[in-house]
Amino acid sequence: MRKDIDIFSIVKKLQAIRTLPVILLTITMSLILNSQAFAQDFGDSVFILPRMTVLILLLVFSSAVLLYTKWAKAGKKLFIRKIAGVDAVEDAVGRATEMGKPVLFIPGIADVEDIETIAGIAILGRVARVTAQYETPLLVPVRYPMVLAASQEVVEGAYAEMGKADSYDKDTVRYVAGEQFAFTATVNGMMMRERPAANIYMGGFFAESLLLAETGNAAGAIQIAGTARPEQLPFFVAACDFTLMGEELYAASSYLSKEPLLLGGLKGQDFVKVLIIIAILIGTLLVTFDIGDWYTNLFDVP
Amino acid sequence: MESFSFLEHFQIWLKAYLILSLFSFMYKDNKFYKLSEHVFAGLSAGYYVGLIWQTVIIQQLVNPMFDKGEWWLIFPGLLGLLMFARMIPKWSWISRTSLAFYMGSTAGIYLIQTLHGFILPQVLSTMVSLDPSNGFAATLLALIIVIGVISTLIYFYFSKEHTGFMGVTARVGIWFIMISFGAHFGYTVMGRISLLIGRVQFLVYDWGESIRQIF
Amino acid sequence: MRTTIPIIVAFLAGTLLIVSFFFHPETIWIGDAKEVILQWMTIVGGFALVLGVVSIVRVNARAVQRKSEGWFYKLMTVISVFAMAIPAMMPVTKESVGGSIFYSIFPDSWMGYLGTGSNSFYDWLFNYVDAPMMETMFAMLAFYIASAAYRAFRARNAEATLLLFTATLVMLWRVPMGEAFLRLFSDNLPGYINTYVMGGFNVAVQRGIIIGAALGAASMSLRIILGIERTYMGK
Amino acid sequence: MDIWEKLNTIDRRWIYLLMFLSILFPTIFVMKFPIELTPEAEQLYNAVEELPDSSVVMLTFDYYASALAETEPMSIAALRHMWRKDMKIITLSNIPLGGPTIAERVTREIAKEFDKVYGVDFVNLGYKANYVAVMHGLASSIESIFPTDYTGTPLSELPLMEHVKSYDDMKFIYCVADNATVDYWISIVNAQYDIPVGSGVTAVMAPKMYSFLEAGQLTGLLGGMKGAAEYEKMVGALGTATIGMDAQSMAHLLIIFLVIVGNVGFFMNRRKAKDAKE
Repeated sequence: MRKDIDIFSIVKKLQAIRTLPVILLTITMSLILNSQAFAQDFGDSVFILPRMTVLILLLVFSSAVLLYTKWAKAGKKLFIRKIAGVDAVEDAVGRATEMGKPVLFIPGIADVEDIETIAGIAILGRVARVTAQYETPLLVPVRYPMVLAASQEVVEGAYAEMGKADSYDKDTVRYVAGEQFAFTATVNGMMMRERPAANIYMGGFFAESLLLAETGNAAGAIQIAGTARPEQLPFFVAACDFTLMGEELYAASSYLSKEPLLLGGLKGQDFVKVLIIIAILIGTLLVTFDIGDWYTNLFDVP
Repeated sequence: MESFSFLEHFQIWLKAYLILSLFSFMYKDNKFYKLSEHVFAGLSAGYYVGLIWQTVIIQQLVNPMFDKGEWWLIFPGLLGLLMFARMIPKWSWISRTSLAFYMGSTAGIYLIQTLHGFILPQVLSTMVSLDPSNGFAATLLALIIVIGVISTLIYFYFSKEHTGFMGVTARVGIWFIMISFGAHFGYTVMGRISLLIGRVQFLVYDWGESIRQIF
Repeated sequence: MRTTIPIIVAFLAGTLLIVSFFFHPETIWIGDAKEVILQWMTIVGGFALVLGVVSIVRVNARAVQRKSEGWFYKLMTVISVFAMAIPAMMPVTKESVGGSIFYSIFPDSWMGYLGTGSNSFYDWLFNYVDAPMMETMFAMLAFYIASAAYRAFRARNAEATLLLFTATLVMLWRVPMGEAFLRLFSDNLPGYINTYVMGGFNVAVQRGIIIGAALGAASMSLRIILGIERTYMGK
Repeated sequence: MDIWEKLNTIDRRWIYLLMFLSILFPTIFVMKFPIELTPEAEQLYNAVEELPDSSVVMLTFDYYASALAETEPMSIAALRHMWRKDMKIITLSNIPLGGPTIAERVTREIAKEFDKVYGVDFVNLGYKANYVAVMHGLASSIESIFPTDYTGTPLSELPLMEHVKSYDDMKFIYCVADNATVDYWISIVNAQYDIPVGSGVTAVMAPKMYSFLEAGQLTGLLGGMKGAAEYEKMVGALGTATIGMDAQSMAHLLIIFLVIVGNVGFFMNRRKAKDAKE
């Protein structure tokens, strides 16, 4: 189990120096209060009032996630159903180990500006732990330098954590070309020459999804994909053995880690999903009886 | 068609060679593909270097700092330089600060964008009138949308096993998903083929013309 | 220290961006914070590129040094990186950074060919070598989509049959010849496909996935801001 | 091994060859099938048609060279349509590779047809990294994001830019894209700055766009080469999209044929396996 450092524990530590938060708060408040506009006319000219709905949604969402995380920390058992594709990830790595062949992992071809990439990198962390344990070779071609930096941190960390820091190869994660199809061409070549036994695609993918997946299929690898982009999902579904669809990609890293802290986020998400379904049903009813303008206006945020 | 200059002939033949060498991969991995692939990788990495150098480092950092006196850009500049600490194993943890800045900002942008730009408008537009007096067609469409959205959302509900009522709804969800994926696949076929048409049009019209002029 | 500072940085950057969304940029500085942070991100990201180049050059140069299999191709990669990058980074005019020194050594006639403008060497390489390869790789999808359809579209079970049936219907509808064929059954069929399949089923599922994925992304973002998810720091 | 088993395990290279031939053939022997219009393409056409003459619009070239076959005909048809109505066009690209160069080439080519002058009737802003920042920035001031145009001329020297300072001075954003930037034009620019956005996208992106279309976040949509061919038909100037539709038909038929053959083979094999069991 890792040491628990998150923003709350940091704040707790800071409370030892009680003055600091007070100072920070005072500075912020005085900056806001001193700004002319604020003094002249509080309200719509400073704060964008119609965006209140987003604030409410943000607060509801954050509290749901935080509450579940708190419960998880307190040791409450949280049930999460099986997600087929995620279980397959571990199996695929196992098979590669048996065959003595490498595992290919692509954390998407988007930059870290895309949250899908971060989800992919988080999953890479879990996969790297398994490959480190069995000393299975791991290939991680990436398309953006920022993704390179983050992926290297993750893989290096995973190897260190498994006590295999010595067998970590610095070029496990490598930058391959900047352009989408140059990247694809290189990875396709890699699949045909190094013949990985398992190809795992997790993150943001675009048109190259099928180019990669078909080549991987022709090379005879087990393939597991995950992306939140609805436009690429059909191709992964057609050409891969397992596909994590949309939200499942984000769920996968929490699910794989089995850490209660991360599962809390997943539960919070589910809670808000139920609220959304209820909101849709109420809205539909109100609109059907033509009395829903006040309600739909809440959702129409500039 | 007017006759091509030497440079134009060269460019057309170069293009044609590149097209054929990449296509040859579909038959089998081979030397021509390998060469094109490696050149391609190098060029595109170099392309980004040139691009970032001119549009980011020069235009957004160096010029504003020295010409306009925007000295505070020194901070992102330093944050960027911290990235290089990665190259020294002992100090590589320092670069995490820059990474964290990047990740934290991304997360901040996304949190708002997903809630404001995706969830609210999509939820809003799902609240459609089911009033039968709108006509059969409109009501049917509205029903498809409401049932489809809700069953898809339930398919992605992780906190319960898919049994009983949940199971039925999730199954409806997966049917909806399959129909949508089929539609999507079918629709996309067109796009992919048009790209190939573009290539074939080049080979037949441009390269063909060049061959005709030379021989 | 090694994790505390990054977590605080991520928290501050993320929260500032969220808070700034709720304020008018014209009237209060905090509303403007978004643009500043975005500019900073661009600059930090720009520096990271060096890491990428170092990685690609190191991986390939090592293979060349060892004369391992295929070293010639790896050498071509390294040469291509520099052939594209170096002329592009040179000063374009005497006024640009380092330009006055550069053009006192090299002839002024080089100006047009350096940098990234149209007519530059960089631009030519892009237009006649890089771009055709991009287009070709992309075009290969036509072949792959055909073979994927051949393998995957088998009526194995109810779900697969639905997939296959809709795909075929939509493929027919999207081309003139097929549309004429569909009209043999009913004149309204193409319209129905557009309205109910594309505008109904498709929209509903896309929307469901968009909402679900947005929730996932939001929860991921929240975890990053709060320092709960920090795999990217190697933890 | 009988024919059905062979069919099931056919080498994929035969499929590649058939595909190539099915496109080569109609490219050499042009046929021409009629093209029907879809309502979402008409919506886009009408949205542009209904704008007052000589209004300022933004046309984005958010696509890589790799998607030219689908997107370039859209840009060309859009330019022809807009200039026929004497509109002022501002182009930009959120794509580093290709976008700005393509914009430069295409606009200048079409400008010749209509005798339009650079700087007065159209301006190419070029590319600037980080599209999210660009999209937000254009709302307050174009000049802050693009101090100069693509070729390096300061905006203050271009007559058109004198009275075009931000989104407020534009009537419509016509976004031609082959990637996710269009999502941001919708979820940021349309959502926060309230300017109508219409788009022409590659076929692969079109289905997702329908949900934005339904939600009213998007005004009109062109999907892939067919969409481009439709726009060409409405504008009344035939281009490569229209010619390509024949090859498109052949290739679709081939794929449908393959799917049928594949399924017949699948069922024959399954029946045989059942017979063998009994």
